[in-house]
Amino acid sequence: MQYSQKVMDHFMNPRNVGEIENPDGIGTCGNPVCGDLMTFHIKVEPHSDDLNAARISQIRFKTFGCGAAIAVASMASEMAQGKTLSEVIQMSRDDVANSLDGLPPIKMHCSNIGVQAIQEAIKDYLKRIGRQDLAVKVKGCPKESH
Amino acid sequence: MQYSQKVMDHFMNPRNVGEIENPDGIGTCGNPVCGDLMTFHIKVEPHSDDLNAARISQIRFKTFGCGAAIAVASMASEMAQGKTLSEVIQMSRDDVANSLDGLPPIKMHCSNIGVQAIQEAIKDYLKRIGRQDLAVKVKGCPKESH
Amino acid sequence: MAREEKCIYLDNNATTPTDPRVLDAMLPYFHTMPGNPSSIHAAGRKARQAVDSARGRVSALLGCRSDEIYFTSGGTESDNIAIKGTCFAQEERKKIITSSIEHHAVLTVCEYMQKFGYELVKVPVDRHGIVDLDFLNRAVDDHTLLVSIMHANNETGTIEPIQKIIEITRRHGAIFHTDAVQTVGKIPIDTNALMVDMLSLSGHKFYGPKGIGALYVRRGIRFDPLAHGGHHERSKRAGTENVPGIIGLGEACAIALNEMTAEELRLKALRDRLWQSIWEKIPKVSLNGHPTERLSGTLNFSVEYVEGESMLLKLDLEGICASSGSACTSGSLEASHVLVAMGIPHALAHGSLRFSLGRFNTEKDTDAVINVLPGIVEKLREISPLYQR
Amino acid sequence: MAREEKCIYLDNNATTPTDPRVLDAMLPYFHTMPGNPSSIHAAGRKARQAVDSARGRVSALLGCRSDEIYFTSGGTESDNIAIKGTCFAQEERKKIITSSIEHHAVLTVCEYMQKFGYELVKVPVDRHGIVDLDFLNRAVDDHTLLVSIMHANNETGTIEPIQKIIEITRRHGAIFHTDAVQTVGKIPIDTNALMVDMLSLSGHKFYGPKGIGALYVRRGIRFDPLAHGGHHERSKRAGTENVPGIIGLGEACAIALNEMTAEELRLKALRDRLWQSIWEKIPKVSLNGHPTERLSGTLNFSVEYVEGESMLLKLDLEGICASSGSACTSGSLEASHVLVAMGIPHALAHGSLRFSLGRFNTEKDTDAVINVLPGIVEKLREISPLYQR
Ligand SMILES: Cc1ncc(COP(=O)(O)O)c(C=O)c1O
Ligand SMILES: Cc1ncc(COP(=O)(O)O)c(C=O)c1O
Repeated sequence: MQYSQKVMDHFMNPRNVGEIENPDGIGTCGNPVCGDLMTFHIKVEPHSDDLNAARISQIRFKTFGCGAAIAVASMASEMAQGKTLSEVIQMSRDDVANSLDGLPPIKMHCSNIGVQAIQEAIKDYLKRIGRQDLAVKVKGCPKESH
Repeated sequence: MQYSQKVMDHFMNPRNVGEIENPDGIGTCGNPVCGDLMTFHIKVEPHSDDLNAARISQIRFKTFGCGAAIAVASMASEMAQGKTLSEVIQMSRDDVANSLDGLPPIKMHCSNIGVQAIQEAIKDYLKRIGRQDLAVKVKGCPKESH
Repeated sequence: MAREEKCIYLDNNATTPTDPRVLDAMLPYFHTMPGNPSSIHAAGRKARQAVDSARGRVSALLGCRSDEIYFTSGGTESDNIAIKGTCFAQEERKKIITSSIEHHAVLTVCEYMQKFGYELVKVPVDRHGIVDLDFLNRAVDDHTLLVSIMHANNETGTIEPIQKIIEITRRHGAIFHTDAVQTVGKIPIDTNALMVDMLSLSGHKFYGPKGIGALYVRRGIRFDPLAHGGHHERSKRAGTENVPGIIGLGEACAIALNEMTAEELRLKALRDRLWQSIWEKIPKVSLNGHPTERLSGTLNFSVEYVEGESMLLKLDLEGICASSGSACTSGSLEASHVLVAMGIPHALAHGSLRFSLGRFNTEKDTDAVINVLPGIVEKLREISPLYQR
Repeated sequence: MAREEKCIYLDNNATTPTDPRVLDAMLPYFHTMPGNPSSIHAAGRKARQAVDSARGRVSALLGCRSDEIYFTSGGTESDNIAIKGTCFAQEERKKIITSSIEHHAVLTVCEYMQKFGYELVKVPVDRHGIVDLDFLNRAVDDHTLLVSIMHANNETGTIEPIQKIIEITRRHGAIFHTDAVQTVGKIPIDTNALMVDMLSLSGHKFYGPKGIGALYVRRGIRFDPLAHGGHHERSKRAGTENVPGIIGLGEACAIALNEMTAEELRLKALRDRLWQSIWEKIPKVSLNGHPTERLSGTLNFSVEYVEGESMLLKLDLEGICASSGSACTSGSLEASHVLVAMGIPHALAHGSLRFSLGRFNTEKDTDAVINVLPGIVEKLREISPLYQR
């Protein structure tokens, strides 16, 4: 198993670790088979239901998981930070993996659940502001990984 | 393949090599599968048909064959030299192998045809002196090795 | 990284460094004495003698005859020969029994044999990893060809009660094979007293070279070769003999025979001291494996709330080489089948660490672990969503 | 014996001395870098990198992709995987074709597969040992799973026209495997240009260590593993990698790639000069093998009226190591099946000698043969009943 230098950097110095007091959304995604679990807290500004206007103003994560999982969560948090919700909803696992200069093949479908966990937080935000209708359209975490 | 020192000694310095002019008997035995072939010439004294009286007074051999075959022929010739015909008829392949401090297993049934070749020479002698009846009783060379 | 250069190697169950004495014994057989043992000339005879004498040293360690030892390329090949060879050599019995905690070199082979019509039963284990003898007793019957149960487990070090297993097996005339890859050279084995039928070993697990192993087969037990070809190894394992490897294996056996007893005690003290310190300094850790019936160099435990690979990576950056039952460290996607079979919850299986100590480890090495591990665990727990202070 | 100590080694087709450069490359991987390539820590990663780079060096020699190379324990195992693995991976085609002059590592395996319902056809050869292409053409059909024909023969050095053989094979969609144990590292091989499907090689035949080999398998060709277990070698060959052996094989390949062309010419000159002298000094000798399509280091000839082993023993006592097709030098009771298949009479097959020259031989070595062989033959002919002066 070879990790890229980027993966090792994010594993060693994970960005945005922690929780947020009074978050606007909380998302969790985990793969019980792999034993990876991620929780994201987000703050959204402005508190809009316009996905092109609302941005992730603050993001924090916690991860139980292997080196790849920690690096994925850290990288995904960095990528989401400051982006509009619609931009984050369009982010893919591959975007994160590519930004990390690749992940070992076996980690791709397993530890690479960072984007999904953030999208879960967005879903949670949308529900909290009463836009259940929008929330259901966001993919979020795959069924087997809740 | 490990040969004993005795085998190597007889292989290096084979005793009684050659042929006899006007022999009293000639015997050949060979195993085509192994590619071993031996020819013995003997002189018998006295020229008796009493197997307990007649002795091998001179013996010479030639061998086409591997190290074991050459050593077997040499050792068998030494063992037969001076013995009565009845003693030689009772000699076995194992006697020769034992005198050589053993032969590799694979050589036992193949290259170890010295005694048989000498017995063939005795058969020949008995025929020459008109004792066909005695000749047939001597075992000599096994069928497949003629 | 400079740190990597002098890594503290605590992964001796994965593979051991070759003992320098073993390497020294091997060296002449590379260039100076190149003979093929099948050749009849001086070079060949020398190689043959060396191989024969190494075979004698292996059999001395196992208490068997030297013509009961077949050299192979390692533990996996030995396991494969034992299982496939026994199956292909007969047609009467069609049932194989193994345990749920075997190494893949046994498990996968047994599963493959189902393709050839063999029924497979896996005996479960208790929470310490000891096979369920009652279950085994009910499973073995007159259709059972082979029972293959490991001597000690590579992950936990738990030693199986093979004496009792053999008694059960023999009652039904089944053949008993044991994968002793983790025990040979570490604890005494007497094949004759045990009445084991087949036993696998691997050189690189006890300071011999990689790429060499052996299979013990009691006289009279029939098996088909795995690799056919020339008449090597009494026509049971074809291929030009790995002469330097065989010499190395012989030397490793001779050293083990000499030093095993003292070494076992030394390792046990070292390991128990390590566990004691870990247990004192890190809350929420639990031992995996049998508390006493266990290889003296093996320490496997779970750290709650953190995952094994991330601990390994941080240890690695501190220059410490260890291993884990985390899924992320295996080629598969699942956590250690051994820990799971022992009933250890998935999260704890994922959070397991294994330190396996060996001949070249000293207190300095275990001290290094004690110095860095608590901090590593603390850091990872801080970012773990499962952890509540 | 002092003489034995510095034997003149002319048996390089049986096995070669490991090149000191190869041994040097291997040494660090015994004790200093002990890692198991499956481990994720620094020691493991280093071993993995070394294995990967060695794989690249093997594939560079063969002109293939590195993921088409599977490391094995030697030529015999490679042959076994190729043949058994291809058979067990499918159920449609039930016919195997090979030649009558294959090494036992191919012949015996093909014969064993008859036990599993496979039909076996052996293609005959002409007096130079070249396979009968017409016969082959008639034998290959749409039921043919596999054609396995060696690249060059170990006894005579005769090189088979595999380009043509492959053309015939492909017409019927059969898989083509070649045992290239005697050619890899000695003559150029381009697996891609040849469109060969599987190819076996063995380290110790070209100055690599014993106990390591490889199987080339073109991408897309399916085969079952011979040894099951862990996920090593892309799940196709289980067992902890023989890291030092693999490094040694890689180094042997790199050296061969560099030096092959010049070495081939040097050996050919050395060999032809040897044969010229033997032919002039000893009456009634005849060359075995193809006069030109032959490995440049191999000289096999028959000496009338004398048997091969006895010549070998006498050469051995003079400190010269060679080999023979005599039955007495094999584990079996029959003379070389290769020479017999070429139509050479039994007596001449029994009287064959093989000198196989290699990297470490010089004119001094062949001169020694020329000095002693005529006298040896003369002495043995004197005691031969077949010889009439
Ligand atoms: C218990 C056990 N069996 C079998 C094996 C396989 O041995 P090898 O890798 O030498 O083939 C190992 C180690 O890998 C092992 O620990
Ligand atoms: C042509 C050929 N094939 C296969 C082999 C077997 O190789 P190994 O002995 O390395 O298994 C040999 C040599 O022994 C050989 O010469």
